[in-house]
Amino acid sequence: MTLLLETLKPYLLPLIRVLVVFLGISLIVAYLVYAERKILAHLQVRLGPMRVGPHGLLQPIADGLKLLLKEDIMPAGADKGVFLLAPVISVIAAFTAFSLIPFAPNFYITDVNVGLLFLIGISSLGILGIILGGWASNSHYPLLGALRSTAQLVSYEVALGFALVSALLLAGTLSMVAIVEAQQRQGVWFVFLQPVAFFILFVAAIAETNRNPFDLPEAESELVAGFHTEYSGFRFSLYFLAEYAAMILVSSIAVTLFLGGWLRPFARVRALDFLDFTPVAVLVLAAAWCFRECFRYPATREWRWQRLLLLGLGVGALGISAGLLLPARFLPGGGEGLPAFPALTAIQGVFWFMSKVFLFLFGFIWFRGTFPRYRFDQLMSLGWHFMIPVAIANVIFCSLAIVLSRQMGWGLPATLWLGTAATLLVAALLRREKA
Amino acid sequence: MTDEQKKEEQKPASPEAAKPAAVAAKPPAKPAGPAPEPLDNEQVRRLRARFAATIGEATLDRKQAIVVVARERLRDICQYLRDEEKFDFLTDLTAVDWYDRSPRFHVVLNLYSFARNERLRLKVPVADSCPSVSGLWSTANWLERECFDMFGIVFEGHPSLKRILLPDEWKGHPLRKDYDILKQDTDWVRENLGIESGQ
Amino acid sequence: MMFAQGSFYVLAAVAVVSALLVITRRNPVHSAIYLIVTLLSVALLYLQLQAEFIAAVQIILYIGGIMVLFLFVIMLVKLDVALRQPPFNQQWWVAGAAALVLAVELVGVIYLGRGTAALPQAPPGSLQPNTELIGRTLYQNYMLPFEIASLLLLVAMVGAVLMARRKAS
Amino acid sequence: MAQPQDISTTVLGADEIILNMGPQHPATHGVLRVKLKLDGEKVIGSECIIGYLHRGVEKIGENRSYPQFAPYVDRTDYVAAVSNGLGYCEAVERLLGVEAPPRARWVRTILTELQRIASHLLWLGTHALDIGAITPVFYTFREREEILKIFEKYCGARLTTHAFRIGGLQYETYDGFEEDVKKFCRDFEEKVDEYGELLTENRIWVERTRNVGILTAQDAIDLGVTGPVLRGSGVRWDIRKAFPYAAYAQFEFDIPIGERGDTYDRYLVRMEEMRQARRIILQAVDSIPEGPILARVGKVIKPPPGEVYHSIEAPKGELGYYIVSDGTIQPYRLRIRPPSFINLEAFDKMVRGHLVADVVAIIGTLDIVLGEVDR
Repeated sequence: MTLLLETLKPYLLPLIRVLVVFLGISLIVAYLVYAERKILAHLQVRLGPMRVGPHGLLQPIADGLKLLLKEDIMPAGADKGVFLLAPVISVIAAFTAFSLIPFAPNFYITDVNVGLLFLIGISSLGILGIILGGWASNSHYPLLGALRSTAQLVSYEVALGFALVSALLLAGTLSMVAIVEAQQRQGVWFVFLQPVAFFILFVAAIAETNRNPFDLPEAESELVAGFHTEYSGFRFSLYFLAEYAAMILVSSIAVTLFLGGWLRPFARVRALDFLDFTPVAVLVLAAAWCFRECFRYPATREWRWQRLLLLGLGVGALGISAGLLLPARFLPGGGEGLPAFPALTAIQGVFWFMSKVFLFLFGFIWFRGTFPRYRFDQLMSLGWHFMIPVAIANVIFCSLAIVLSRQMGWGLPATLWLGTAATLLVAALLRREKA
Repeated sequence: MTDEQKKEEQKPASPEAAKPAAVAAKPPAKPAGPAPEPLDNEQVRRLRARFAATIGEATLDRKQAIVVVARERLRDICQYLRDEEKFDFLTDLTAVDWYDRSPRFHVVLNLYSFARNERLRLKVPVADSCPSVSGLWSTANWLERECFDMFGIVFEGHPSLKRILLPDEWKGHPLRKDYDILKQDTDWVRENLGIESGQ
Repeated sequence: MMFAQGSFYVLAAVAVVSALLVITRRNPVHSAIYLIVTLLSVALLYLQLQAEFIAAVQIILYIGGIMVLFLFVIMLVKLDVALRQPPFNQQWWVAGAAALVLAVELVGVIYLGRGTAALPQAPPGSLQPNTELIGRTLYQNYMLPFEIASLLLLVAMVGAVLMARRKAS
Repeated sequence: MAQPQDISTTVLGADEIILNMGPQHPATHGVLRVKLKLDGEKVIGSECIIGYLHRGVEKIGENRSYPQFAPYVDRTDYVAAVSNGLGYCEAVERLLGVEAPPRARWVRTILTELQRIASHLLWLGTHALDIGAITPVFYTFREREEILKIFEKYCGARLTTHAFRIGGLQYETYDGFEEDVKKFCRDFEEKVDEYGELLTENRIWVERTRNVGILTAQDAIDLGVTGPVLRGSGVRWDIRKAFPYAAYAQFEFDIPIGERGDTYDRYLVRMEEMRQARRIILQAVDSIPEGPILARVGKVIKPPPGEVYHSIEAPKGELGYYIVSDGTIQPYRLRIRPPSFINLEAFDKMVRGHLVADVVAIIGTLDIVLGEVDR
C-alpha cells in the first residue's frame, strides 16, 4: 500500500492540478457565457437572463442541463465516425492546451521549454475538429462554414505566429513560465515594448476564435450556424465548450506574453503594495452587492430561494475574504517564514492572471456588441495584405532594434519604440496603398 | 388587313362604349360622382397618327389618362411610348377579367414618365394571350408571370413564363371571375399538404 | 523504464497500424484522419526522445498546417468518384513484396549490427535546451545548406503559384 | 437542404453548388426562398421562389365591400400598416370623388410619417443584424416601440392599425397626441445620430456595404424599382413630391438621393429619410387645422363605375392601388402594386458576381416584407 502511494505520489499533485484546471475552465466557460449574455444585454438596453436564480446566476447550469438532455440528432447522410469524432477533437485540443498555461508562479500543470510552440501546435489541432465536423455533416452550410473556417484559421495563424515571435525576441525563451519571469526581470510588460505585436495578436486571436467581427464560419445570417449547423444537444455543447475555452486560451496566451501573466500591475512599486488587497476588496464589494440585491427582492415566498441564494453568496464571499485576511501568526506553528497573509499571497498570481484574462474577454464581448461582420474576401485581404506584412515588418524591425541596442548599448525600450515607429510607418503605407 | 384583325380592333371599343350605358341604367349612388370622359390631347393624336386604328378609345377617368390599344402592335406602341414619348417607367402591369365580354381580359399597363411627371394607362383587350413587354422593361418579367399565374393570360415572348406565387403544379387561375373565392386545387392540397381541405 | 518502453511500443504500433490504414481506406477523409494519427504518434515518439522542438514543429507544421490543407483540398474533390475507383493499381503486390523485402533487410541489419554499432543512449536527466541547440546548429554550423533549402522551397512555392495562375487565366 | 450528393459534385471550380436559402433561414426576412448557384462562394445565378405567404388578398378584395377590405390591406406590408391604409383609403376616396377634410389629412400625414420611421427602424435593425452588427436592432426597436405606443394610444392597435377610414379618420386624436409626437421627435433626433455613429463611419460597415449590389439609375428604372432603392441609385423621385397626396404639399422636406446606387447609398438614403420624416412631422404637428375629421361619404360606399390608380410613397416604395368599380359596393377588381414584390425582382441583377455574405446584405437593403411580396 505504501509502495503504491509512493509510486503514485509524483503523479498525484499534477493529477489534482489537472482536475482543478479542467473543472475551473469548464466553470469559467459556463459563466463566461453568462457574462457574455449579461454584458451584451446591457450594451443593448435589455437585462439578459433574469429568471433562473437571482439575476439569472444559475442560468448556465440550466443551459448545460438542457443541452445534456436534448436529443442528439445525426443527419441521414453524415459520416458517422467522423461526425462523432469531430467535436471531441475540438474539445480535447482546447483543454489540453491549458496544461501549458502558467496561471501563477506556483500553479501550472507543466512547463516545457518549447511551451509556446506546443501551445500553438495543440490549439491548431482544434481546426481539425471544425473542418471534419463541417465535412461529416454532409450539408451545404456546414461545408461552407468549415471551408471558411479553415482558410481563416490558417491565414491568421501566420500573423499570430509572427506576433508571438516578437514577444519571444524579448523574452529569449519559449517556456511560458520563463516568459513571465523575463517580464518580471525587465520590469515592464511586453505590451509596452511591442504594442504592434500585441495589437496583431489581439486581432488574430479574435479571428482564431471565430469571434465577431470575424465570426464568418458561423455567421448566423449567412450560414445559419456554420460548421455546427447539424449538431445538436451534447455534441453541440462540446463545440460550444471548445469555442469558449479557446477564447480563454488565447486570452491566457496574450496575457502571459504581453500583459505580464500573473504579475500585479506595478509589481515593483512598493507604494502600490496595497493593490495586493484587491481580491479582498472585490469579494467585499460582491458581498455588498449580494446583500443589497437580497433586500431589494420582494420579501415574499416565491422569491425566498432567490434571496437565500443571494444571502448565501454574500456570506460565502465575506467568509472567503476573511480567510484571505487570516494572518500568518494565527496558523499552527506561528507561521514561521510565511508572509503576513499567506492565503492572500497564495492567490495573488491566479487573481491577477484571471483579472487580465477577463479584461481581454470583456474586449471580445464588447467587440461582438459593436462591430458588423467582415466579408470573407475582406477578411482574407486584411489578413494577407495587412496583418501578415505588418507582423513581419514588426519582427524585422524589432530584431533589428534588439541587435542595435546590444551592439551600440542603446536603451532597449527606446530602440524598440523606434522599431515600432518604423512598423507603424509600414502599416500606414500599406493602408494608403489599399485605399 | 384581314377581317379577323379588323374584328379584333373594333372589339375593344364595344365594352367601353357599353359601360356608360350600364351606368345610366342604374340610379347613381351620388349624383356628383366622377365619371369617365373622352380624352383628346396632343399625345393621343400623335399616337393615333402613328398607329392608326390600333389605338382604340382614349378616356380620362378621375383625371387619369387611359388609352385602349390593340394587342397586335402593343410592343411597337410601348417601344414608341418608352423611347419617344419618354414613358420610361413601367409602374405596374396587371389584368382585369371581364368574363362576360369578348375578348375576355384587359391587360393594364401603367406607364410613368419621369421627364413629364405623367402617368398613362394602356388597356389591351386580349382573349387569352398577349405579347410580352418584358423585352422593353425588365420589371414586366415578374408582373407578367403574376398575371399568367392569376389569370392564365399567356404572354408571348416571355423568357420563362411560369407561375410565381402559386405552386407550379397548381390548377386554375384564382383571379378569374369564375374561380370562386372558396375554391382551391383540392388535389394539390391533398397531395402536398396531406389535408383534405383548408375550408 | 518499464513505462517508457511500454509507451514506445504502443505508440509505434499505433503509428504503423494507422499508417497501414491510411493506404487501405477508400475514403480519402478517413485516410487523412489516420495519417494525422500516425503523425501524432510519431510526434509523441519524438517527445519521448526528449526532442520537444521537433515534436512541437511536427504537430504545428504537419498536423496544424499540412493536414488541414490536405483536408481542405479533399473536401473540394469529387468523393463519390474516388470511392468507386479501386484504391490500388495492378502492381500493388510488387510494391508489397518490395516493402516486405526492405523490412526484412532492415530488421536483419539492425539485428546483425547490434554488437558493433551501439545506438546512442540519451543521457539521464534533461538535456540542454535543445531548441537553442538546434538554432545554433542550423544558423551557425549549417547556415549555407539551410539557406539553400529555404531557397529551394521558395522556388517550389513560386512555381506552384505560377502554375495555378496560368491555369486560372 | 438539397440532396446530399450535391456536395460531392463540386470539383475545384468545375461545378457549381446549388445552395438553397430559405424559406426558413435567419436572414431571408420571412419566407423568402432563394436558390443560389454558387461557384465557391461566388454567386453566379439566383432565383427567388416566393408565394409561401400568398393569401389571395386581391381576390379577397373583390369579395368584400370597400370598408370591409380596409383591414386586409394592413396585412400586406404588415410593418407599415398605416401607409397601406392611407393608400387604400385615398384610392377609394379618389374613386368616389371626395377628399378627406384638412384635419384628417394632417393627422394622416403625421401617422404615415411615423410609420415610415418605424418601418425604416425595423429595416435598419435587421439589415445591421444581417451584416453582423447585433446591437442596433435593439436600439431601433426601442424607438419603434415609442411609435407603436402612439399608434396604440390613437387607435388601439400597434401593428395592423386600421387607423384611417374612407373619407378621413374614425377617431379624433387623443389628448396629448401632439405632445407625444413632439416628444418622440425631440428624442429621436439624437437617436438617429446615435445609429449613425454605430454604423455610418464604421469601417467594417462601409466595407460591407460600399459597392455591394450596385444598381445604376438606368437599371433601376428598367427594373421598375421604387422608393429608397430607386433614390439610392440617384433618381430624385418621390411620389410625395411628384403627385402630392395627404397634406404633403404643405410641408418642406428634401428627397435624399445616392450617388453610386450601392447598399451604402441606400443606407444613407433611408437614414436621411428618417430625419426628413421627422421634419415633416414637426411641421405638421404644429399646424394641425381644426375641423371635421370625416368627409361625407354616405353610409354605403358605392363608387360610380370607372377606375382609378392611386399610389403613395410607402416606406418600401410606390404602393399603388388600381381599383375598378362596377358601381356596386364591392370593387370589381382590386390590384395592389406591391413595392416589395417589384423591388425584389432587382435581386438577381444586384446579386450576381457577389459573395454569399453579400446576398444577405442585398436582401436587407431591398427592405422587402414577404407579406407584401406574396400578398
